[in-house]
Amino acid sequence: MYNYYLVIVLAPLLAAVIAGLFGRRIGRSGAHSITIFAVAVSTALSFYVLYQMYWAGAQTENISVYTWAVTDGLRMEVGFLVDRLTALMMAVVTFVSLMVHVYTIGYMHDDDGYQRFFSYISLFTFSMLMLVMSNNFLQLFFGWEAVGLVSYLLIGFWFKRESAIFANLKAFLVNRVGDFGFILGISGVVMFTNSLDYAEVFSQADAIAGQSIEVFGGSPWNAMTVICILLFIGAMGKSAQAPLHVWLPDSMEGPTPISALIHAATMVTAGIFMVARMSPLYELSVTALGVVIVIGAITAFFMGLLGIVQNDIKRVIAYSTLSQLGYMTVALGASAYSAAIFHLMTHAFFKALLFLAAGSVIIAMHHEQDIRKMGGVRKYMPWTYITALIGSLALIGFPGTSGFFSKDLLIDAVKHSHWHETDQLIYWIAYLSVLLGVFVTALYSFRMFFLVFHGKERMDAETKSHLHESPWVVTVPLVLLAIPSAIIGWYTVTPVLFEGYFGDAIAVDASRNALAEIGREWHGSRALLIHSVRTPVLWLALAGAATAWFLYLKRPDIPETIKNKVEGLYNVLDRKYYFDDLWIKGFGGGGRRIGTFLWQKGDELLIDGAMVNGTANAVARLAGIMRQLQTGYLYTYAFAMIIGLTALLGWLTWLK
Amino acid sequence: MIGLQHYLTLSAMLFVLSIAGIIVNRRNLILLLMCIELMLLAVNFNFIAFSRYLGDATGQVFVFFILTVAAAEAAIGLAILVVLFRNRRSINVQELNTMKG
Amino acid sequence: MDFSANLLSILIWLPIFGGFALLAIGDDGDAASSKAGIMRLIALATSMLVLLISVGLYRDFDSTTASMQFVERISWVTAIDAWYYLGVDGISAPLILLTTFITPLVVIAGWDTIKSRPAQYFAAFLILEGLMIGVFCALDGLLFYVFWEFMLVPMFLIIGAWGGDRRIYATIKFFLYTFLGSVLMLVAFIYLYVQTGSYDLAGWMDAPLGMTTQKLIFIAFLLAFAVKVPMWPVHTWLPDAHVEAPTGGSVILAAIMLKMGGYGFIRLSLPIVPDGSEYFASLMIALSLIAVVYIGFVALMQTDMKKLIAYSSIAHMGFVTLGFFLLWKIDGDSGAALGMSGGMVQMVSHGLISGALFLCVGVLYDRVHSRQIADYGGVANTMPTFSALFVLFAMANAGLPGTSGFVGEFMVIIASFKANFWFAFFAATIMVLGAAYTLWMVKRVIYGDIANDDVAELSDLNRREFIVLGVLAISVLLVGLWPAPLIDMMNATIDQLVERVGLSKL
Amino acid sequence: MLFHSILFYVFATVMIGAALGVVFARNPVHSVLFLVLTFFESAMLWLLAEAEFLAIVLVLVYVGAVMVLFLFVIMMLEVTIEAVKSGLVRYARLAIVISLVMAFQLIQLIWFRGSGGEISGGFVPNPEGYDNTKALGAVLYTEHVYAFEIAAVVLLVAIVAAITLTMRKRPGLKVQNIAEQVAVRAKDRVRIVKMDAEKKS
Amino acid sequence: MNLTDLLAAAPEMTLLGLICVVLVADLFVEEERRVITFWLTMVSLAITAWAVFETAPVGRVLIFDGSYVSDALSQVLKIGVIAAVAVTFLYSRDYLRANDLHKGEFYLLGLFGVLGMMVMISANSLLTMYMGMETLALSLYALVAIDRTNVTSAESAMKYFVLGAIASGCLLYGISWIYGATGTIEFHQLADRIASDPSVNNLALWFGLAFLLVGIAFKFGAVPFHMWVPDVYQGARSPVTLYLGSAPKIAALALTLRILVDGFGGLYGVWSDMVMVVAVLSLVLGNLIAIVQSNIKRMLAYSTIGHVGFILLSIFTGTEQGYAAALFYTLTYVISAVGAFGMIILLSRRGYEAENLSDFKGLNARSPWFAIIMMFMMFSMAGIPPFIGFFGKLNSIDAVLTEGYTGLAILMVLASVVGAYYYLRVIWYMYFEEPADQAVLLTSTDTRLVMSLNGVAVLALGLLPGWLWTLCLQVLHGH
Repeated sequence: MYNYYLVIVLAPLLAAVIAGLFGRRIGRSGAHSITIFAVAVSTALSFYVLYQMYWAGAQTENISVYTWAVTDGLRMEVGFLVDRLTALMMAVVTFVSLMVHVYTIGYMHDDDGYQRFFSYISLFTFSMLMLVMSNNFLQLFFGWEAVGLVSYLLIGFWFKRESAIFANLKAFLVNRVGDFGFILGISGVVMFTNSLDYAEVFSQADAIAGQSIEVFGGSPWNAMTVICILLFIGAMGKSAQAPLHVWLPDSMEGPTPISALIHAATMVTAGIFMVARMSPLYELSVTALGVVIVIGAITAFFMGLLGIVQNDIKRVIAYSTLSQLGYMTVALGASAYSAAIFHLMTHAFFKALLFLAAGSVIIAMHHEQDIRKMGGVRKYMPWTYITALIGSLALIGFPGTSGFFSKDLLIDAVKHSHWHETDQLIYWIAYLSVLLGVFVTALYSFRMFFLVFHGKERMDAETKSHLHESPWVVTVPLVLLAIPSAIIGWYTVTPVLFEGYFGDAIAVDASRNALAEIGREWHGSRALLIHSVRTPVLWLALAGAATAWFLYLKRPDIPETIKNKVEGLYNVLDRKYYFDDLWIKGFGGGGRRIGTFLWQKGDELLIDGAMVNGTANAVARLAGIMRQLQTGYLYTYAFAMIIGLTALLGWLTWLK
Repeated sequence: MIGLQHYLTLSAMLFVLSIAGIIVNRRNLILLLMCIELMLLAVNFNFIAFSRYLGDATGQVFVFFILTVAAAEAAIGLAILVVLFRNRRSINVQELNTMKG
Repeated sequence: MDFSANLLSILIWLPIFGGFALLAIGDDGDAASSKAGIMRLIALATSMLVLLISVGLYRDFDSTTASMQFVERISWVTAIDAWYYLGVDGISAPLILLTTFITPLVVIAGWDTIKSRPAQYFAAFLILEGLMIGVFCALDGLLFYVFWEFMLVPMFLIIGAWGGDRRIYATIKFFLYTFLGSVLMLVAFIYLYVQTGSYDLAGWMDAPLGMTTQKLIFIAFLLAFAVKVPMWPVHTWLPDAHVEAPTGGSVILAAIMLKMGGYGFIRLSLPIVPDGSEYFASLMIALSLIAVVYIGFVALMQTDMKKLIAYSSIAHMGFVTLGFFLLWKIDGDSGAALGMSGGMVQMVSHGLISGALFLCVGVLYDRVHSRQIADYGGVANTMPTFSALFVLFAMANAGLPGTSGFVGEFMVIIASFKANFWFAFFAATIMVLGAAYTLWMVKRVIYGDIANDDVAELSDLNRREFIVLGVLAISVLLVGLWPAPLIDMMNATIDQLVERVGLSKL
Repeated sequence: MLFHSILFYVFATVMIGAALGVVFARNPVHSVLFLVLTFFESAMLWLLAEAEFLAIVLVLVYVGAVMVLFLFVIMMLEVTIEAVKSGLVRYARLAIVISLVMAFQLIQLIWFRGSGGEISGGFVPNPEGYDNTKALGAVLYTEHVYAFEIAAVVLLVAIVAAITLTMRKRPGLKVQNIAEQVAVRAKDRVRIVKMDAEKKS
Repeated sequence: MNLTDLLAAAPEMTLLGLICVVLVADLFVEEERRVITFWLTMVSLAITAWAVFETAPVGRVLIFDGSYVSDALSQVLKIGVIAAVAVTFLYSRDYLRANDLHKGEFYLLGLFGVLGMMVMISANSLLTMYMGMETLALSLYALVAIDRTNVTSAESAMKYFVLGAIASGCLLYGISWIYGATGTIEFHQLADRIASDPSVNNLALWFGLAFLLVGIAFKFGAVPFHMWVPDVYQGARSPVTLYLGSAPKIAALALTLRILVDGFGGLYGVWSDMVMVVAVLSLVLGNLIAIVQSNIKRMLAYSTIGHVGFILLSIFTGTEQGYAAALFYTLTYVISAVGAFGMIILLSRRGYEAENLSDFKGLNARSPWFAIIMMFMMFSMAGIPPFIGFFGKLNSIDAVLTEGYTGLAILMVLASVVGAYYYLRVIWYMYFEEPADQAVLLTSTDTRLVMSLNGVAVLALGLLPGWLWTLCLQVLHGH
């Protein structure tokens, strides 16, 4: 298996290097052939691994590839930990990546940076695989940052656009804020275990939890809490949890395929994956879980609200992604890691699908992304329409779709979580957020859907004349993604959530195992489907969709009225709760002001001006004064001698 | 009783006077040369007094050499003075400051 | 060929003699003459030869022992018991290799960009190379000082003769600043000589010294090394010197000369005055962290690329001193060596990265004759290869894992967390600040639409530039992906050092 | 003894007065003459101290040669009497203060701090048959012969120096060069220049 | 005393005889063949040097009733003086010829100066010392004024003369007090007297010592008795400055060592503090004022004052090591100074004195080799290793630190830093500026050769300073 893993990881890397360095030589077709081939190989092998893991009963493998460095008793290695969690992630990542690769042929057809783009996405695949397959924190961090790098490069892919390069810088820096916490978290792990290896760390987890660390003088904190919160800060950055979410909407400046791949399906879920992977640690700190669930709840609900007021097709989906990531985080906080991962998987399919569909529309609209200028596209683009509908239904959790299973169970898990007993406040925050979030999700999803595909054709005549269905390289991936979006939940929900698919990859304390509780009354997918009509979730979703229908198709004048009525609220939403202002003006501007102050007042005025040049000038001035003594007159010279002599004599006479 | 101290006192007065003359003199260089002669005279006084007091001839021999050297010195000093005068048509001390600082 | 008997001497003197040979032959002051062409070849050949020989150093280096290797010891100034005493251990060997590695690149980088007096230019670099290797090899205090101090001279001339508009201010400031720092070290050296009767560094390490003495010696060392590193607040010479220096000068300055400070701390301060070091450790850590945070903010606002990189150097070198002085703040038996190795790795890595960044700026400067960020924009449009490499180095500067910039920072942050949460907290701000100033520069220089006619006319890297930057890129990645060979080299030495420093002399 | 004292004080007073005259006389010629007087008086005082040889030498060498040289130079250089610049008065006062301080230090040394009477008291009378000149001569060419030789060198230096500095060929002085006159040839005397008849335009 | 005893004084006698030969021969040498005088002079110096070698004594020889001493110290110093003066003459020759100053008197007075210095070096009594000093001083006065048509030369000669006379007056006054207090003027007897008779150690003797110090400090040019130095260095023609700035420092060192160490070693407690104050003032003031100079001769004059601070501080320590350091410093300083002033001469042309810093602009472009040599000199003076000047400073600081004066050591190095600035200025003019003047440097082969040797010596001695330091230690052993 070891060789398979290596091939899985290295094939995309090799392809990326070839496409990147020799892109000009191998040409466009060369570039996409080689990368697609490499990713296809990875995908195939990943599925083989998944097969081996789940069906053939292969054991968890923990392999060291090479020793990165050893010093001071700390082994830093590169290696693979392949268990069912990893295998699932690998399959999802490579599959979506493959779809996106294919899709890109069509989407980026006219772009100058064609080879570069393929190189980047292959590189991304490599990085993401490194992240999920890691068996230690160092490599995790490597993958973590590497996907960040590729994200940075891809958001700024169209580097001539000012907004794109602003967005990529912002994305990287905000991620770095998360990584700041993340690396501190890793440091904390090393501090207490002197190891970076997952297995080693997890085996010592109890020991960490027994220790404390002084962060603020005098009040020792539980070490595990500190570490978990620090690690979660990293996750907040990568998985765009409030308040570190601000980069994700802006990242839509990148080409749509990467919005699908990176900013919806895979990279942004790295944080979720990480927390799940760290479940043996998180389970030992209820405080940290509390933080996780609250942050997730806030993100899930409030980011969803923002989706309602967005007019950019990709931004709507982006906010939806934020909101869904919030859902997953809530699940993590509720100790329902499996539910989070399950939602992660379904979300990867349907959100990638939605993005690609949006991309398809965008190509057709000649890179017009404003949904107010669309409408009625349905008849021009049937395939896109159908797949987008499937995606949207999955997103709102329409019964039977993959999203239905994952979301319904996620909400159920929250409902049954231990927080109900341990902390009512957190419980209600989380539960209400996810519940009301269903309505909001449906509302913005179908708002977008209706505005794009139904209603009046608001685009200009020029665009309309060229409107047609996308080529097969676009639609085939859509279809291939639509299939799992629609059906995968049906088949996988039972094994993943209730039959212990993850085994010991995910550890849940028995007292907090909400899924187990649900599992006791689990009767299979069909039962859930039937049961769903009795839960508020379905009705909330339908209500949301209906509201969207009413407001945007039936009475398109109402939204405007509402907007004017509650202008204050609208502004808050329109300005995204002023988070951008906080980051850009507050931290960015503040940092620059501090920088200017330290530079000009500290460095130039005080250190260089007063101290360095001040000393030099003082010496020079002193020298200037001293030279005045040398008057040129003989009698002064004689006088100096006599004064010197008198001084010597005086010293001898009176002092000696 | 006139003794060593009296001579030394005289010598000291001459010495200080010559020094005062050198510093205070604002007029011409010749006066400086003369003050130097005065200074040497003071030195000679000291030597003679000590020589007499110690009953040792060395002091007086020293004076003898000082006189010789002083004469040579005066010759060179005056020669330089002459050179200076030829160049500048002046031997005013206050004008002797083209180099300073 | 087997040079190992006096390998170090060859490494030191070969480039120096090569440099003097260049000076003796001269170049008619004209870069276009055929004579100047031969000069360049000689310079390149010499530096490459040194590099080849230094491979022997790497090959024969025994990383299992902490004792000095390749030792040469010849009587020098008998009357004051000063010896021509050379040797390397795990601390100095990587830095020597760094030196021999960077110098040929600098020679190539200056190939046809130096228009006036090329022979002198290359001679200065060769001589400088020999001197720098000498500093890293010297095991005799006086010899160390001779190399240390004379090193200033070629650099002084390089900045002054081939520098920018304010070169004289910068170079004088550079010289006097560093000279001021090092003369006090000389006083400390002589004091130690008076105490021990010899200039043997090992003897100094064993010498019993009182607390007050140790404090004073530490301060004297501190001034010398802090200026070189440079640490806040004695760093202001560096931006000036870098801005005005020619590209090669900046590269050597950043890549190697700054390492002298760190090397001095680890070679001299820590083992000779362990208690003094302990006494001042908190101060050192505070200054290092100030360097990271304060300088990070200052770097953010720079409008001149070289200045920005210079400030970033200061911030990164803060990690070196931070790593070295964590020892006493860490309870328990591990972590100190981690910090120290981290500092050492950071030195090597910073040498590669900052050198590469300065070369990149040099590439731009050669074409546009401006270092102002505002004069650029959209360089990626006209110089794709260059931009790719530049972004790579920028990322390395921002400490991206997989590049060498990450390794040292990672190790030091981990070690500082063991010491104190807040040390790690402030140290880790470089994750954000380092990325902020580096990438903001990248955004303004590389990305965007073509900003002006100058940028529109840019031509991409020529073969020579590509080789230089490519080699550096490979090495940055290599160290980042597999730092084990580098770290293995120093493990034994650092372990021994930690043990030695941990023992009080009182 | 009293007579001796009276003589001492008289000579001393005159000498100091003359010395003051040297320093403060406005006319340099007066200064020189005051200096001559000073030397005379000191010669007298040296006689009182039984240093006859030096007293005579002082008069002969100094008054007879050196002072005359001074006078000669003053006359030759036509030195004028110049006014003192007013701005320097304050400075001069300071100079006098310093001189007084030094005088005070010396007086204190001579009269009060002479370390237990080492330098106080009168002169011991010379033994019978003491001959100052003979005594000097006895040591001058034995003990001090080296210095004596160097004194000769000093004088030689003075000669060389004085000649180097002051001897010059006067520009106005016309001297025949016989050799040149003899060696002259016709073509050196007459130069025939070939010229065009008229200028070309 | 027999003739073999007199042999100890053979160098001086030889030189005096040769001077007379040169003096007479010069009378018969025509203007355009003056170079004959030059070569005669060089031969004279060579013979004298040979005589010094030949008469090298074992231990210490006293002759002329103790007024002359010959020991290892005197040998070394004499060789130093002769070598310095020989190089001086060589550097000066072309300049003098170009400026119509090529007179036999220059060499003659120079030789008289050498004689005076040798007398000083071998003096063992205050009288001999005084006579030697005067021989030297009178020669120097005349040399400074040797360009009779030059206004500044005359002015500086006058200043030098008047101040020098005052200094020697003070010195004499001091000698008279010392004589009065101890009844002797011979150094060894003085030392004995001070050691054996505590009553001698009184204020009168101290006063004498103080006055004596004025004389010594004047010769060295130490603050506040330094005021003549800049004016005379600047005003004199460059060859004279070169002469003045090199060998007489060695003589001044001899003066100091003989008087303070041989004679007044027992009164260390009295003179050390005075020497220290003077030295510190020199160190600070010299280096400070040199910063603001634009005339390089004047700048070097102030720098000399700073160097004197180092020398005096080494002597201040009162240890053999310190004295040896002073000797080492002086010798090495002279080597650098000869080169530096020599370079000024080489750059000068007919009617043009290259004495402003700006005259060094772009020297590197005009003559890289000379630029390098000058750079070596400057770095040596600034105390940058591995040039010889560094080891001078090292030994000085070592001596000072050995005695535990950490503060002084720090002051010394700080002064070096200030000093480095103005030396760097010369280098910056040479290397970083464009030449203002493209005239080709014409130098004769022998000058070029010696100048090169001079430059190499500064480096080579710096790389291998051991033997010279050992020599200095040996020479001063027992003092």
